[in-house]
Amino acid sequence: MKTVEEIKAAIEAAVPGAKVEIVPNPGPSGEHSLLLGHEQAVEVARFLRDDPELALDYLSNVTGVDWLDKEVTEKVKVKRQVTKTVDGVEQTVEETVDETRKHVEPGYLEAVYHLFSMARKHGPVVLRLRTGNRTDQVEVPSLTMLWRAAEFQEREVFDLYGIVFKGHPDLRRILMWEGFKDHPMRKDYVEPDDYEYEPTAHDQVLKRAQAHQAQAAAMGQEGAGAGQ
Amino acid sequence: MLGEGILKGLAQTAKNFAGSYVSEERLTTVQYPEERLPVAEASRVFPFLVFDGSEWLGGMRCVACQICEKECPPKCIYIEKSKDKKPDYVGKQQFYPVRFDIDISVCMSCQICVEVCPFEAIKMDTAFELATDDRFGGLLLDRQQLAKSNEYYHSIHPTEASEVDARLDEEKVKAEAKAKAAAPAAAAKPPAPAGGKD
Amino acid sequence: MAIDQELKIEMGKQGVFVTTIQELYNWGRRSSVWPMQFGLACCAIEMIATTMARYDLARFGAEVFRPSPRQADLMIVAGTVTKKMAPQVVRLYNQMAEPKYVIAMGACAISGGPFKQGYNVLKGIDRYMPVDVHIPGCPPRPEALIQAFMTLQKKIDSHHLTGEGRPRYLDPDAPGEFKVPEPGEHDLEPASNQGVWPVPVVIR
Amino acid sequence: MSTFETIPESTSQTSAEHLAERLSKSITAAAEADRREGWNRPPVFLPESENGVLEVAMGPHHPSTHGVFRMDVSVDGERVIRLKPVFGYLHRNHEKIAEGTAYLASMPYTDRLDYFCSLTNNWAYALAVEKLAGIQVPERAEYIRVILAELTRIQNHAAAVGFLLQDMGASGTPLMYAFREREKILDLFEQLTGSRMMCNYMRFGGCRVDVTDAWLDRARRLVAGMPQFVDEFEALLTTNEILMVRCQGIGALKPDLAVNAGVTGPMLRATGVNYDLRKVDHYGIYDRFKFRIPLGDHGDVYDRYMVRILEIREAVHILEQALKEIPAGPIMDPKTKLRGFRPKPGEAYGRIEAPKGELGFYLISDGGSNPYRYRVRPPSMINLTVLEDMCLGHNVADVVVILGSVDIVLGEVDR
Repeated sequence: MKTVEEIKAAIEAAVPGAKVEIVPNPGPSGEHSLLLGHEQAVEVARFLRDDPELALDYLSNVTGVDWLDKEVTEKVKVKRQVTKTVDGVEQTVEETVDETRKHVEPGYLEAVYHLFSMARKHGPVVLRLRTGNRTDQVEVPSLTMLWRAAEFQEREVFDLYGIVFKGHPDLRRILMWEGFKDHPMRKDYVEPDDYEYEPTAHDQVLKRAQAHQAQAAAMGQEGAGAGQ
Repeated sequence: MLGEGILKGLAQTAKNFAGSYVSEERLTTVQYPEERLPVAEASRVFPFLVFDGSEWLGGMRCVACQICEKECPPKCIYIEKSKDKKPDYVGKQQFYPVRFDIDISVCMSCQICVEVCPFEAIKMDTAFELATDDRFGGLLLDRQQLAKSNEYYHSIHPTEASEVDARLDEEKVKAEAKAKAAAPAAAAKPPAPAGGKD
Repeated sequence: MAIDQELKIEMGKQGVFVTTIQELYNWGRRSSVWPMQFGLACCAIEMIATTMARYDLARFGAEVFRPSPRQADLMIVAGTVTKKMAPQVVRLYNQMAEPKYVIAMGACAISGGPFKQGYNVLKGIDRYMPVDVHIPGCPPRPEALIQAFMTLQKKIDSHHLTGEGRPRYLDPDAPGEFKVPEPGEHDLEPASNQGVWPVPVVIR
Repeated sequence: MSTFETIPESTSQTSAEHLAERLSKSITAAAEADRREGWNRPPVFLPESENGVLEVAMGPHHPSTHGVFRMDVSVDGERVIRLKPVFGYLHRNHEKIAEGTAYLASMPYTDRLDYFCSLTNNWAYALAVEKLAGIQVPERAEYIRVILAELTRIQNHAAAVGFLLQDMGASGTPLMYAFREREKILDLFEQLTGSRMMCNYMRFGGCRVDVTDAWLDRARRLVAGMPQFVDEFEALLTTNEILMVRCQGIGALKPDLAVNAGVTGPMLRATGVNYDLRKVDHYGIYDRFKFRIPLGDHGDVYDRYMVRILEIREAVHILEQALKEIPAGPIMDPKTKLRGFRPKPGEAYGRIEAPKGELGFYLISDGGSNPYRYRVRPPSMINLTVLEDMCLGHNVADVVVILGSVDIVLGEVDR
């Protein structure tokens, strides 16, 4: 099978203007992936499916990944003009000062597709699509029209991660009920406080049980069904 | 011929029905409360704590290291460590659990607590007849209910228990040899704090 | 009113059988408990295995598994009850005719079990309806289900027709139906039925 | 003092008409979308009947759906014109829980995915982690894995056929035959792993306990008796006219649609596509054994049934070879730690041929003790993608049979 670099070159030759980036995988499995731009994603995917040499006719796995906002601290050397008194004369001297800067790298949601070829029996080719951020720009193009296998899996990603697949014919919640508001697989999802009798609670479970009991005690006897 | 397949199938069932009167193979029903299947040696249901000797608290192997509590996938173990120490099977002073609860209404019988235990203290029981109508009282086992003797362990998992015993004996011999080797050294150097090597 | 046991045995030897209405009634009840054919998860497979030739639950009068709640006496909650499924389970329970019994089979049905910390898992079916017998295990062996079934039969045998010891279905004040929870925006509403779920406090 | 609501008289349309209109609109829209995008789907049947269309919710409590599964079916008379599966009634957050616990602690949870085949689930997860961390598995452990996986395949297929027949109305008998054999295999599992169903046996880099010679002898005896069971099972079923009438030509699936929809396992092979991961990926040591891949012709329910029966026979062949050749040696990679297992950052997708299809695990590690992302690719769920395509135009009674032939387990569909 072609390497990722060759596939990238083939895509760029076949689909003009396609944005493809290689995301390296440092692990021993060595399954590097291709990050696609949104505009040409469907075209690129169609090429991958129909190209006789690649013939990636089988979409095995679709999933979402949640990458949280990352706070990055870096030390930057900054040149600054400082007024100093040197030998009794006031002078403006340039000085290099170390400064710590913090900035937040915005998180994003990611849809990962694993493609294989049933005709030529090779694979996997991993495709990735990223959203702009985690709150309002959560759209990525859907690949359901090319591989029906994505139909339920994209719905599941929508349900659990909140990625909106543009062009999906039937984008509804699949695992949780209609009317559920959250996206529970996100890393910052907060579970509802449905307290359970925890006779062996410790660590996080104990903290949650204690928080619940404190809350129930604060609310008084009315809401403290579990406190009785 | 239409219906041949059906007749063939019916002949098969008839064979099995008639056969059930003569062949053990075809009569599979186990008349449960009166007649029981032999319990497999590797069988596991819920964990219990092994103790040596006759006194359950004195001989308890558990040293309250809390590894099983951390590794338990559904978090159904709760341990409180003691303040004081008691000697364990090699005579070393160790902590013991003042509280050791297992919530068997949560336990998934996965045996990971047994695998991670470095002291051979927690093992899997084979008793499964635990149905109760008391959820909050009947399904939370404390350390006394969990404590079972080494003899009991031998009776349910004979092979495994003998292996464990052999291993523990070996450790004990080693520990004694070490203690013997340490004793003259300690005698030679009296200013060293007594018992510090422990 | 109890009969002297020795007298009863003595008379039985003579060919005279004596019983009380209560005993007869309980005997009838316990000898034909028909479970509902209702599986949720892993434990349902062990439940099916129990009804198969090797363990044969039919020997205890649980001859047929009825698909309809209207024809069943016993609900074996076999498996994880999720929040999406809980309203349906409670509704099925409400649709069963009295007298009705519930066995919570396996860790998940009792307390949520290993999946207890999940966001979509109901932490025990006894939040919404009363449970008669709990079987711990994940999943319990088929023999354990049979033993639970015998426990239930013993429990039925100990019922009184009147007075304090009478079961829920003979008590006109006790509720026979329970509120079906509604799926809300974040969780089921209510999170538990008051009065069904008395929870002891564990203080650490 | 009536508490019933009165129906306003101005409603000219009956509810059935209204329903039919709404439905035909939605179907036309769906067909339109299909044409636009060139989906390969069978033609949509538009409601023509005067009787109107009936919407039936089959499930989640339904005797013949395999657990808590719901199908919203629209029927025109007896004919199915629309079918939407509804999942999630057994969604128990396997992935979320796994992302919060150590790698090892997820192993017993994988048992509960597809609760018929805990050992193949164990293997798929172990394989993914081994790929993620670059662990080698000793030879003997690979043999044990193959033996257990093939035994799992036999008991799963036997039970699947039994349940299919149960759905078809053959209440009890075939299922009893299947469970009789299954119990024998479960006894073997219990003797080795300690539990009948939830084995929790495989570890990263090997297996938990070694098999004894006595166990292997018992397994050999069981495998020797297996062809006789399959013959008996086939005599009971294969040429049965009722079964043939109910199965042949029902729920046919075209190979190109099956490939496009990601269908795997016996369902895919019943359509004639030769794709078995045991031959394609050569995972484990499958390339050492001689076995054939049974393929179907029409892709209908009967072909799926036949493929399963033939796969049992092939599994017996593999078992005979594996039980003969199993070498002595260690069963665990000595370098792998049980506690405090932390793979290097990276990601891996490991997949095996589970009895139901391709079972994959996708893991992302950030170097911590928990996986950052843990995803299960459930074959049963993705095989259901084509459920509607298979059922359209058939009778309601056939829907149950078609669903039975897909062989789903809800623990895996919803996770």
